[in-house]
Amino acid sequence: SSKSETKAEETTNQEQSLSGQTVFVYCGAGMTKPFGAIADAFKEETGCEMEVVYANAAQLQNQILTTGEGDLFIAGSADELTPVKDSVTESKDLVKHVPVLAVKSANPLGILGLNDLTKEGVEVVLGDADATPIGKIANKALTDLGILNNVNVIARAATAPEIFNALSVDECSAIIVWKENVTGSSTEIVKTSDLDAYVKTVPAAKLSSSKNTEALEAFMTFLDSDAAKNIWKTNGYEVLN
Amino acid sequence: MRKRFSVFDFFELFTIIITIIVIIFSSTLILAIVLKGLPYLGEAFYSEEVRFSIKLSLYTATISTVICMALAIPTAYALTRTSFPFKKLCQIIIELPLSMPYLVLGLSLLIIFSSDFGKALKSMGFKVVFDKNGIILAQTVVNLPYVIRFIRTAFEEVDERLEFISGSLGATKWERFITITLPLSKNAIITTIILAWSRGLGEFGATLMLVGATRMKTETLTTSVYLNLATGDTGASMASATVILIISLISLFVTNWIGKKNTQESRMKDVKSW
Amino acid sequence: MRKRFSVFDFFELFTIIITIIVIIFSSTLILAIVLKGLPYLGEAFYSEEVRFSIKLSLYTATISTVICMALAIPTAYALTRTSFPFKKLCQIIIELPLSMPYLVLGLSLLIIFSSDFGKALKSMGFKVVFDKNGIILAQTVVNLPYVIRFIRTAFEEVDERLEFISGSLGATKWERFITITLPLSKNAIITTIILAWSRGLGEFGATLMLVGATRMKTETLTTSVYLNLATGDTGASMASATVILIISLISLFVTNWIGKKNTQESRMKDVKSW
Amino acid sequence: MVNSMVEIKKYSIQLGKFKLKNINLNICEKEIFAVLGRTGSGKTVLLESVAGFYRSFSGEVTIQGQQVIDIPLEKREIGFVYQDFGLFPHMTVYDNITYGLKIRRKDKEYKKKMADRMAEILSIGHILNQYPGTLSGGERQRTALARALILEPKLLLMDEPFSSLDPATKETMYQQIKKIHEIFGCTILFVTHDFNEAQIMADRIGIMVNGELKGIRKSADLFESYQDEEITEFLSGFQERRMCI
Amino acid sequence: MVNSMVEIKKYSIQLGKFKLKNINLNICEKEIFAVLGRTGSGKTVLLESVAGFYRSFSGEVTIQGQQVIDIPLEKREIGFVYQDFGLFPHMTVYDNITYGLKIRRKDKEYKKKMADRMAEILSIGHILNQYPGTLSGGERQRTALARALILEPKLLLMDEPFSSLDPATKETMYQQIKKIHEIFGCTILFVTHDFNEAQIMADRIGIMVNGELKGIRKSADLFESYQDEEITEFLSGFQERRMCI
Ligand SMILES: Nc1ncnc2c1ncn2[C@@H]1O[C@H](COP(=O)(O)OP(=O)(O)OP(=O)(O)O)[C@@H](O)[C@H]1O
Ligand SMILES: Nc1ncnc2c1ncn2[C@@H]1O[C@H](COP(=O)(O)OP(=O)(O)OP(=O)(O)O)[C@@H](O)[C@H]1O
Ligand code: MOO
Ligand SMILES: [Mg+2]
Ligand SMILES: [Mg+2]
Repeated sequence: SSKSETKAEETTNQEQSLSGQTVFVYCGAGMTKPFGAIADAFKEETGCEMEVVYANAAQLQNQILTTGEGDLFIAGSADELTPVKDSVTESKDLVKHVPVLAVKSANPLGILGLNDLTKEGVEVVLGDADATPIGKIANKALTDLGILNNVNVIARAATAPEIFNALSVDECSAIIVWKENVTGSSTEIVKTSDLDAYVKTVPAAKLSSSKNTEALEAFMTFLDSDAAKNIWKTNGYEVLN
Repeated sequence: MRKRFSVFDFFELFTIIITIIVIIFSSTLILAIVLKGLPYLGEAFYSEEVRFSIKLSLYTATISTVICMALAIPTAYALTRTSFPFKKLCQIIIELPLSMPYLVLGLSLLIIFSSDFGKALKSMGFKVVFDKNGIILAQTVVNLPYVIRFIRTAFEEVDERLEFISGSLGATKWERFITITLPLSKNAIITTIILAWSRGLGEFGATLMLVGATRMKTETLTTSVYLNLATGDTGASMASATVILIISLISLFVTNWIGKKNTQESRMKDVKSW
Repeated sequence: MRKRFSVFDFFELFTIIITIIVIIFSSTLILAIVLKGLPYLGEAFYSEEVRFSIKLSLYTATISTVICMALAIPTAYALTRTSFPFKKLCQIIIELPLSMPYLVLGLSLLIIFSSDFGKALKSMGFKVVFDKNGIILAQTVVNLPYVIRFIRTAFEEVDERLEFISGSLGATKWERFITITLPLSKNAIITTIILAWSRGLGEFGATLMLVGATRMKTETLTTSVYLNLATGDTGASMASATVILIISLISLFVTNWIGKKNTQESRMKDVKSW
Repeated sequence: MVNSMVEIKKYSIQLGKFKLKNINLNICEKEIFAVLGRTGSGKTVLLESVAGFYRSFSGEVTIQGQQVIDIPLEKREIGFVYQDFGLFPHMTVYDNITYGLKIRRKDKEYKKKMADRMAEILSIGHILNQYPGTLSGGERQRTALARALILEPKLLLMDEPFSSLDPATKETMYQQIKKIHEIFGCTILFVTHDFNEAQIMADRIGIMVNGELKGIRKSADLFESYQDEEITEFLSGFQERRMCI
Repeated sequence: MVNSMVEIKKYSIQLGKFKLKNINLNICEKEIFAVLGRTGSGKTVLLESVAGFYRSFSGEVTIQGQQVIDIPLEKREIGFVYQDFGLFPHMTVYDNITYGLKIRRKDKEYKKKMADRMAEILSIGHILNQYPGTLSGGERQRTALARALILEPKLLLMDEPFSSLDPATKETMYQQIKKIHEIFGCTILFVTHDFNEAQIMADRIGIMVNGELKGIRKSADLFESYQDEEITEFLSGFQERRMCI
């Protein structure tokens, strides 16, 4: 630990400018891990305090609208900015948010693409079509293929992790969920290009309530750094250029 | 000498002030919801989805309360009136889930009922995961530890001597229980039923985890609140919340009326506030 | 004639069977959590973040329980022992939030404390939104209706004649309350404290809405469970849940020991199970 | 010799600092037995013991040859009038009195008939709809009596059953209980502080002194001379007064 | 005439079907007044009325010239021995007895001293650590007495205060209460079913008949002839027996 202390001292010496300042960020609960790491890295580099509120998108939107506080909103998909568009001054895309089709490992039902979801005996769990971005995507994709009504959707869940849970405890045979949700050895992602058209981006949206331009700009710059991009990558996200 | 002593002494005044603070706070809380929900309320009542979820909420909360009581009353009896080995330990195991986040209880249920045991149940026609039954189960599991704890406390307060006397007049244990123990803990039981039912109406952590939120299938009022909030439709969400408030209001009126103290039971009725 | 009558009659047997079912179910529930969490538990205890959230959880749950009791006891007293206009109505207003989804209560708090009133409070140094204080407030609001209801029920069960007698021996209302009413509702109050504290530990719906979850600042054990679950890190999540279980276990042991019935108070101690 | 109803053999029990010591007593069928004794001497504990209230004792108590604690409580068929009445607070006087009949699934008319009969015997007809909390002391006592008597038990245990009554009412009660005793043929074991009452009612009398049951004899012989000083002392107060009247 | 302690004027109250009718009574300072009467005739209600227990009545009750219900309960300084004792179940006998002293912030030694004195007077020294639930009837009664007496109240209301005691203990109690009465100089209003007790203890006696207080007279004259038939009837039972002894 003495090593890291000296390191910390060095960085303090380099850029003392932001210490004592705070950036207040709303971040989708699904991105707790990568964004937490990025925030820590930024704090270490600049001494700037990072206050990150994690919650699901809807809660964050409510908090933004009701409190009129905060500097930055990291949402699971650019669509999530619509309800708060009046509070957003500018936004930029960070990483890709990739929807995937996932099945039990070894793919016992031989599901190779979205069209196979209509097969006899395939039970699917999706997100709620209004309340979750991933549910909206699934509906859009299946509707575009014209098969939504032929798919046996046994349940709709309210959050992405719940969708994944349904598959991992073997309560259904296929799900459509974000790529980073699929973890562990009991499930696998189907290699198909069916969902490529529906890839979303994770935006970082500056909020009009921000009063802390200097620190916020510094953080926005940091988000473009290799350090930040590497953190996204190690957590299974595809970085945009 | 003060002739007409003020009716309120300082302590009483203090309690009333606290009460007024609590009431103001409570009303503000309620108003914040109702004001947002009211404009959408009419719309909500016409929506088939809302009507469906009202029915589902009432149905599941009622059934889960009944199940809760059916399990809790015998358990509380066994814990207070019989002796069996490791009783204290059993009691602690039963009460341990008290502080579990509902989300975790839901996940735990999901794990249990997705196991082979759950699969077997399902093939026997008792579906839990993603099903109405699951809502009932989730509400039951969430409430059971409290309900047992409160009924146990109530039973402990009942004078066991009266039960002995009842027994010596010929009542079996079952009859003693029905004619003495239960009526003497009536108030606590009514309060507990209100708790269980209200929590059933309001619970969503465990429910969402176990059965998800499929519109018009497993959508309770509370899920509807949650989904509408997630959609950004705060108005509709608060309308659903207002519906819950209205249901709650009605049920409180009814239970207040049932739980009214029998003032005929003592000479004290006339005597309040000396 | 049957000489040694079996100790268990049918009714008793029935209650014990139900109890066993409840215990098995409860253990399974707990095991499902603990088995998932155990491998990560050591890791969790070493993590500074988990240690922080343990402290924060204990701190907020304790403070909110204290506040709850401090508000509920006077309110319950006023509702049962004093007379003021519209008492029944006040009571219903206070208990109305019982069935509100915690999420809605959280949103309601968010609305109230983001208003000018909240802004004013904040400028006076009392920050609620996105702050520790908010956690305490959310837990308090979530628990208060129950706590008041239960304490009210307990006070109603106390024999008012003993209070009159105490008064005629010279005790003021405050002294009557402290020496008679409160000790005679001791068990119910202990149970209510356990409820409030446990719910404080486990609550996250309202908390998340009002203060979100900022790591190392407003992250309680329960929010940690939630965040880890949302990230898909079930192991870490269950480890936090297991920590809650351990805390809960300890507190149940302690309170069981405090709430032990004073068997010296009657001749019945020797007499169980006729 | 007639059949024995209650047999107490070498019965001892410890409750806190108090000890009931080596009680030996045989009460025959249809006998009326009175227990006298100073307050706190153990009279109530003795009655409770006969009813099988306690479990950790030595010696034995049998009713009609059966160990009382081996009989399930609900089959003991003992009428017990408790010193503090033990009425059910949530039931009216009528429901209290007919409780045993309700348990025995008697029909409404029968219950009504019996309750009215009891109410007449004990003059409590006017309070049948009141709750115990509103009753006067004497009314409570007679309700407790009625609740025990209505079942026509073979064995009746009464703990100071007339202590809250005025002399006039008491007199009537003595007559009524004697009548009931004759009709039902029940055995009665009762505690009293009233020597006169003991002599009027009982066939035999025992005196409880510090947890020991002493000087059991025919009630007519109550004031005959005793070997035991404690008994003499206990009785003396009353005797003196009796003489000076 | 000496100062009056309790004045009851045209007092009436209705409780359920029962009525206490037009009570008029004047009790002087230091007087001992006994109320006799049939069970259920309203004696307890009368005592409760003097203590200011009820609020909806007509007429008035004053203590030392003050309307009793205008005095806050805790300032009334009335010692009340309840018919059913009303002990605090969660406190030991010692704590029950010293309750009033604790409320008055007396120090430990004073409490101990007074409790020991009371315990001696009432012979309850051996049960000071027991809880009321474990006491015998007579022990409860004396605990209730001790709790009221320890405050040396100006006015002592006692509802059948010796009913659960054996004759020997009763005799002692009479002496002790008389002694206490002399020392403290308190006024006593008490209910009893024991004519002998009333005559020994009281200066004057009143008889409660169906809610009316009748035939108030010097206790020595209790058995003088009455105009009222009901009183004659009430007293007759006892008189007969008294004659035949
Ligand atoms: N559980 C107990 N713990 C301690 N002492 C007890 C307990 N139960 C009874 N006693 C004591 O046993 C003694 C006898 O009690 P019991 O009730 O039999 O007296 P009693 O003869 O009926 O007196 P009384 O005429 O006053 O009713 C009393 O001194 C009482 O305090
Ligand atoms: N709240 C009430 N409702 C109905 N009846 C009542 C109520 N309170 C008292 N009574 C009746 O008033 C009558 C007088 O009661 P009280 O207790 O004064 O009798 P008492 O003279 O003390 O009799 P005892 O000698 O038996 O104690 C009783 O018949 C009682 O049932
Ligand atoms: O993390 Mo999200 O924005 O709730 O999908
Ligand atoms: Mg006794
Ligand atoms: Mg009376």
